[in-house]
Amino acid sequence: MDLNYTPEEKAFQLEVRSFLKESYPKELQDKVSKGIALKKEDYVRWQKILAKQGWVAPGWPEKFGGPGWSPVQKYIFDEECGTANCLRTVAFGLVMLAPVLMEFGTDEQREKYLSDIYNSDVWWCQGYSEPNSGSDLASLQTRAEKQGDHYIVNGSKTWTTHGHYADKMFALVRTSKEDRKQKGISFLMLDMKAPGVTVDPIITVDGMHVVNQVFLDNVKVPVENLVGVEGEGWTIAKYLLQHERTYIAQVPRSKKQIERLKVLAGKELHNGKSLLEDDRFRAKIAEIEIELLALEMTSLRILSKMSAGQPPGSASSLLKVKGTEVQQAITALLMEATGYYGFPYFKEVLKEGWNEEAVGPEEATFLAPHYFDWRKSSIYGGSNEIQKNIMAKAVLGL
Amino acid sequence: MDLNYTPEEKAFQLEVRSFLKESYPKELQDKVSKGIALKKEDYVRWQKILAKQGWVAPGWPEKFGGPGWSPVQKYIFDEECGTANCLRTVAFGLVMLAPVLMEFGTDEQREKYLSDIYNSDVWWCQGYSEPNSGSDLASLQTRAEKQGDHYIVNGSKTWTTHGHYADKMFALVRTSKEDRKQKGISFLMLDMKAPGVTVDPIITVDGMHVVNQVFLDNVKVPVENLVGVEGEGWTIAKYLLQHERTYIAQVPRSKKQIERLKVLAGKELHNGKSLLEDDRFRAKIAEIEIELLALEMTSLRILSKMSAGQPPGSASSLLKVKGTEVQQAITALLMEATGYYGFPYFKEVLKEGWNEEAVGPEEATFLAPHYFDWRKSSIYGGSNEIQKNIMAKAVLGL
Amino acid sequence: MNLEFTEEQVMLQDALNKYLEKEYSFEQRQKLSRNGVGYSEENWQNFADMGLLGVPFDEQYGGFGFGATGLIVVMEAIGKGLVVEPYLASVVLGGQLIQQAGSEVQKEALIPQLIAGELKLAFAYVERNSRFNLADVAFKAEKEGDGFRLSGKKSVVFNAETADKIIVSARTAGDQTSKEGISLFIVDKGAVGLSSRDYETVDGLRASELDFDGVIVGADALIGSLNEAYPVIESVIDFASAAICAESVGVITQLREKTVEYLKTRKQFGQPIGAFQVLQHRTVDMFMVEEQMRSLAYLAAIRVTDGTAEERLKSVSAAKVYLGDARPIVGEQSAQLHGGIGVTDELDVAHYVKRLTMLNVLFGDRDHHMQRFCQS
Amino acid sequence: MNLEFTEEQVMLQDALNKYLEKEYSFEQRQKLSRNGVGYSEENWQNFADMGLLGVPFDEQYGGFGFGATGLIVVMEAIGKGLVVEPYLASVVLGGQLIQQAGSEVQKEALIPQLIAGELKLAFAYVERNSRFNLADVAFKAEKEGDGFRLSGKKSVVFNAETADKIIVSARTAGDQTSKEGISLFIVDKGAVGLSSRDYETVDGLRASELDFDGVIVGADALIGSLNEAYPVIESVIDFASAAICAESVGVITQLREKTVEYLKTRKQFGQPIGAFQVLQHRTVDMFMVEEQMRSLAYLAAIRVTDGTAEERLKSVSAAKVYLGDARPIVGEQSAQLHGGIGVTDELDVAHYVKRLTMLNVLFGDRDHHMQRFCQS
Repeated sequence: MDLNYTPEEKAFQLEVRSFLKESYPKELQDKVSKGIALKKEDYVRWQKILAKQGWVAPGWPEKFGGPGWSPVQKYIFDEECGTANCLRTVAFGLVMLAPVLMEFGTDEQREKYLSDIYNSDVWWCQGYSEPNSGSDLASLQTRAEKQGDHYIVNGSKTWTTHGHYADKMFALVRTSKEDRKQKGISFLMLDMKAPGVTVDPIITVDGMHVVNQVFLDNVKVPVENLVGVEGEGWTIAKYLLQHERTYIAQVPRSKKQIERLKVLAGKELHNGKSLLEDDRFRAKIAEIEIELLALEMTSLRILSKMSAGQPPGSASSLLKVKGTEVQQAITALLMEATGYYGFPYFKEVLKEGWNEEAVGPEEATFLAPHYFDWRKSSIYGGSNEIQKNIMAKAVLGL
Repeated sequence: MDLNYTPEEKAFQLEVRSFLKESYPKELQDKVSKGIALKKEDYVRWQKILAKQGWVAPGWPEKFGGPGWSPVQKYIFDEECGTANCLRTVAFGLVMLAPVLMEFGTDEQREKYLSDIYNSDVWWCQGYSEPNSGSDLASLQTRAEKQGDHYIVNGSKTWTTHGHYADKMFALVRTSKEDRKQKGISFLMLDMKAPGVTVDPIITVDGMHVVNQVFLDNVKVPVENLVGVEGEGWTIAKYLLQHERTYIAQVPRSKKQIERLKVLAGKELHNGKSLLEDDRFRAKIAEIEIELLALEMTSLRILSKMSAGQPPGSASSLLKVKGTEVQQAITALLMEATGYYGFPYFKEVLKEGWNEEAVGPEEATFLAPHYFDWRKSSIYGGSNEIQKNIMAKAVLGL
Repeated sequence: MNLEFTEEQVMLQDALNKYLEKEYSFEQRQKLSRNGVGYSEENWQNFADMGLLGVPFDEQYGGFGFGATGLIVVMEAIGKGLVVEPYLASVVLGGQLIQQAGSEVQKEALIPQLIAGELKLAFAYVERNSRFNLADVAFKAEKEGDGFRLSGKKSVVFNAETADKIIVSARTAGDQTSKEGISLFIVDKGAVGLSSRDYETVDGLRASELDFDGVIVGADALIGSLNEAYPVIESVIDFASAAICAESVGVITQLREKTVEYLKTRKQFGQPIGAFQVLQHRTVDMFMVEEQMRSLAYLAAIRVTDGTAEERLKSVSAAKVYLGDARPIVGEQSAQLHGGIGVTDELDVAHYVKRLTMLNVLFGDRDHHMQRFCQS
Repeated sequence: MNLEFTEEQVMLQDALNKYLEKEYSFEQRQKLSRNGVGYSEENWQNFADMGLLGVPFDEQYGGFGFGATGLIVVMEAIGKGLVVEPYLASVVLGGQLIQQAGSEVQKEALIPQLIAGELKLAFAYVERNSRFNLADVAFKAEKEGDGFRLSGKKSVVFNAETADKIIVSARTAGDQTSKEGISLFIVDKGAVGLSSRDYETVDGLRASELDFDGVIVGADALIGSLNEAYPVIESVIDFASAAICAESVGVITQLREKTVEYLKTRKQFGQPIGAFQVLQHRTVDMFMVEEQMRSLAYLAAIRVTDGTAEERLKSVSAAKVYLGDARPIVGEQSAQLHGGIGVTDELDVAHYVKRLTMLNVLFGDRDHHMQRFCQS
């Protein structure tokens, strides 16, 4: 056992580091570090730079344009991106749809969609959840009826992140009614500009507009937009969810947030000492640091098993639960650190070009709304309760 | 709202206090404060003194020999007994069987048993749990078959506290097989000296013998020992369990244990300071103190409602859960306070007359075993999980 | 010993609950919260007419003389209704400062006006670096002729925007964190040199940053004795802390009830999600916190009324520590159990969660009160 | 980067597991634990024959040179089997003190004997008031001729009863809590003036109180440099802490597996109790703690082998803090989920719970390591 990098791994680390230093735009770094709301063009800009370098899709096999990295290299890349305050690439195309197309799509579909995803020329969104099917995803009710060479899709999808940015949606729809609700579900790709698609904003607790409800009213989808076999979309759904969950853990981002927390707690004074010198507050940070240290090592152990050819198994559920618990705990301490300055609520602070003086510590203005908003992380991607059900079944055989 | 005692309540408090000062034997006080194992004769001795004073059964109606106290007086009495390190009266006869006989028994049964209970002339034990029915009490399998003017009882009871001291047992037995398992259960009183009764000790994790398994092999029980209606013992069981649960909360005992913890933590040194001066350890004590403060006030609020004629309702479950959580948390901190001195394991320390020097702090020798043993409190009297099920159903209507 | 409300208190509670049921739907509350000043002047006058504004004041000034325990019934209802009117700022904080430290002249001049709803107060005591330490006062008051000259800034002053007068804590002697040398002054909101930056708070109220640029006040602006305001401030903040603990009981009760209701109606996997034992036990945890929090809120109210200083400190801090525990067990879990809609702006639950969370911060968070509990 | 065991390590693990399966049922373990000396000399010799006693030692003295990471496989198995043989006392603590601080002569004389099972050591470092502070040493060693005179008491010295030699920390200069001025001495168990009071420990091991009443030792009894033993002691205790964290992983794994098994077989309300979601999620919590604890134990083992002093401190304390969390989540819950039988002496589960709990105390509890983590 050895956590030290090999000389090759060290060289790779330096390569990534110097690339990020040269190519990651300063404006984006500022926005991310200050927590300013990111726009569609910010994501596209950075993804295009990564694409040019050949690094936008570390998870893709080489034959589709992936860089052919070892698990340790992927870990190093994530780590360095975290340290450099890089914005995260948008998962819907790169991390979710693309692997599905590689595994279940036709050659035509791969040809048609993968390069647009790789080059950020098409923005995808996800059509999974519905108002009446949250944790019980398989109970979804959006119908797709085949009429000639089209499906006619009716229903509604919700919690559609960046639905208002998206050009296309991949969605789970019901193509037939069967005895088991998991049967008869199909995986379709549809055009967000098609007639019958309406996107309604959902304002979240922080006052922001990120998610949407999408109404699908007699939307025509060509049959060639079906991925995999009709009625067997549930297999694809499960495949995709495991990818999503691992993506949700976000260890490097949490490490960065702990740094931010320590900076803030180091500045905020209480009875002449900084909060960071306060035993109670320091211990609460330490608890998170220790959980995160364990989580990072658990991720590495899983990586190590994967290098040796073993599947990650239900580990993705553990990563999701612990990863989001850590993220949420950090948002709580960031809010606590601000004390009374959690009260002032300036939505404008997240907008570019807002130049007014902050009330209280400069970085504190949006920490309370962020804490409230981040409650979502233990709900999305399959609630943490669902993850524990999955673990109980799979890992414990209960 | 007023927490101050009225002049009458104050006078009563002084009366109790001076009675305890005069009449509570010094030897018993020593034993309780040092945590030395109590014997049967200790209990009997103290209960007889209380009986003589007319105070052994505060919960009994006056017509059966109760003192006719108001809820506040009962609270004051408990409080003073706790402060004086009194041993608790044994519940089986006084708190559990007696109210059952008053509510469900015949005049003959009341006449025959109540005064022996009052005067501690007969020691009762409880025959509820069985090896295969713990949380699911109603699934009990001990059978009682009527043959002429006797029941013939076969089966086994377990976790029988002080079964080896007991003269008699009240037990739940199955007198007929019905569609619902709660039906066909009867409440019988049997003689522990009767042929066919065998008491096997169960040694608990602390190495002590307090509980037993009791085997019942063709034990003959006269039909007049049936309490209430044959087959309707479940109603009695539930009635009795509510009494037991309130008894389990033990707020005054926990207050006393916190005092003990503070004394110990005040003496144990760490880096030149006492543990009580250590922010972390102090905060852990405070968390328990605060929960206990709340629990005491909740008990008072329930008392206040009961004075106004309202039933306690599912509050008994809340008292049981919170009461035992507090008790367990205290045992954990007592153990933690001893540091390395949790290791030495001298069973002899609990025996009277053990005069060897302690290893480590004098009162610390049995604190780790006590911590392990006290795990039982969230299991007995209906596990805390069962209590939460009860609360979910009753309080929340789920 | 007696833990019941008086008949008068129960009647008041009924009247208030009836009023709020009728006039204070969540939609109406949201409108008021976002109408610019953050509440309704009409509601305020109705509160005055109901006698609500007189609850904690002595009878000789026209109050009900109910004290902190009587205030429980009002504050629980305020919590249940997410009421945005400046009751805490004006009646509880401002009113208690006058009641506890004001001269006979000040009391007679101000309290009847307060009770009538004709005067609104706000209390400015937070500073940029004071966090929860009430003795950390850099704001200066210097003698100027017969009166004083006030200079400095105060932060997060609730409802200062619409207050007629501001009561402000100022250093008149001693070091920045000394308990000696703090004094209280009452200042007209329109005083020359007093400017404010007003904003919405995350829980739907309004607060302000105040800047006193050499504001001149007369000798009669002093409330209580010069340099000796600290014990008054501590006592009033404890009084107000007991009040918001009662408010939190109302918030917690609503969250528990709304969550149970949702668990009964929301169906997943072919059954109401309330059929899942894990979720059942979470709501039981909420219920237990609710009952224990209610107990501690009552205890705190009793102790700020008739306890010794140590009893007051200990019981208020105990309640505030427990409120800290309610944040995850009731607040976070209410959002979690509602799933996605629990984090939308549209649903009332999110706003109850916000209020519960911020009540935790107000007058000192869990860490602060844990320290105070351990030291007292 | 590489997180796999070597082939040799895997083979050793298999051999040990096979041996324990055959020779180390719970009933056998209980007999050994209560046989008076607390373990089996036969097992000890078999361990020696398997090469187990040489795992952490350098190859030049006849060891495997596996270091702390190689020790994981042994310690996990020891945890799984609740092994009572004095591996920790003799091989890990005693052995590492010699390995890290001994002179060439001492190493050559002692390590091969240790590996062969012919020599057993014990380490005496706890004192009545030292709690977890390794620098708090009142035990005195004074110059006496060429050698030293040792006076004082040591507490809770594991397996001192059957050790051939005791290594003891003593103050040779400085104040009672100074990190400077501590030295290590090795003393024959039978030395004149050394008496012991031996006892059973609550987790089924044996320990002793040692009384050194002016024990005379030669100059060659000194291990390492005079007055400079503190860094060695700290490093060895960290090494041993990493080892017991690996042991705890074995204990936790057993508790999780036994609890899951019980949940599958115990029936209540007409179904296995494992059908209850609340109990399912508790076992999932155990599983997550197990995986995270394994990660931290591995990390600690890696860092005590090749880390900087700060990395070593931080990773060992992180693992020990987490072990503190395992006490309620795995230990207490295992007992709870087993119901009544979980607190009986008869069932193995109670004894795994005891060991897990006491591993938490050994070398410093959660509070101690939390403080150390925050300060490093």
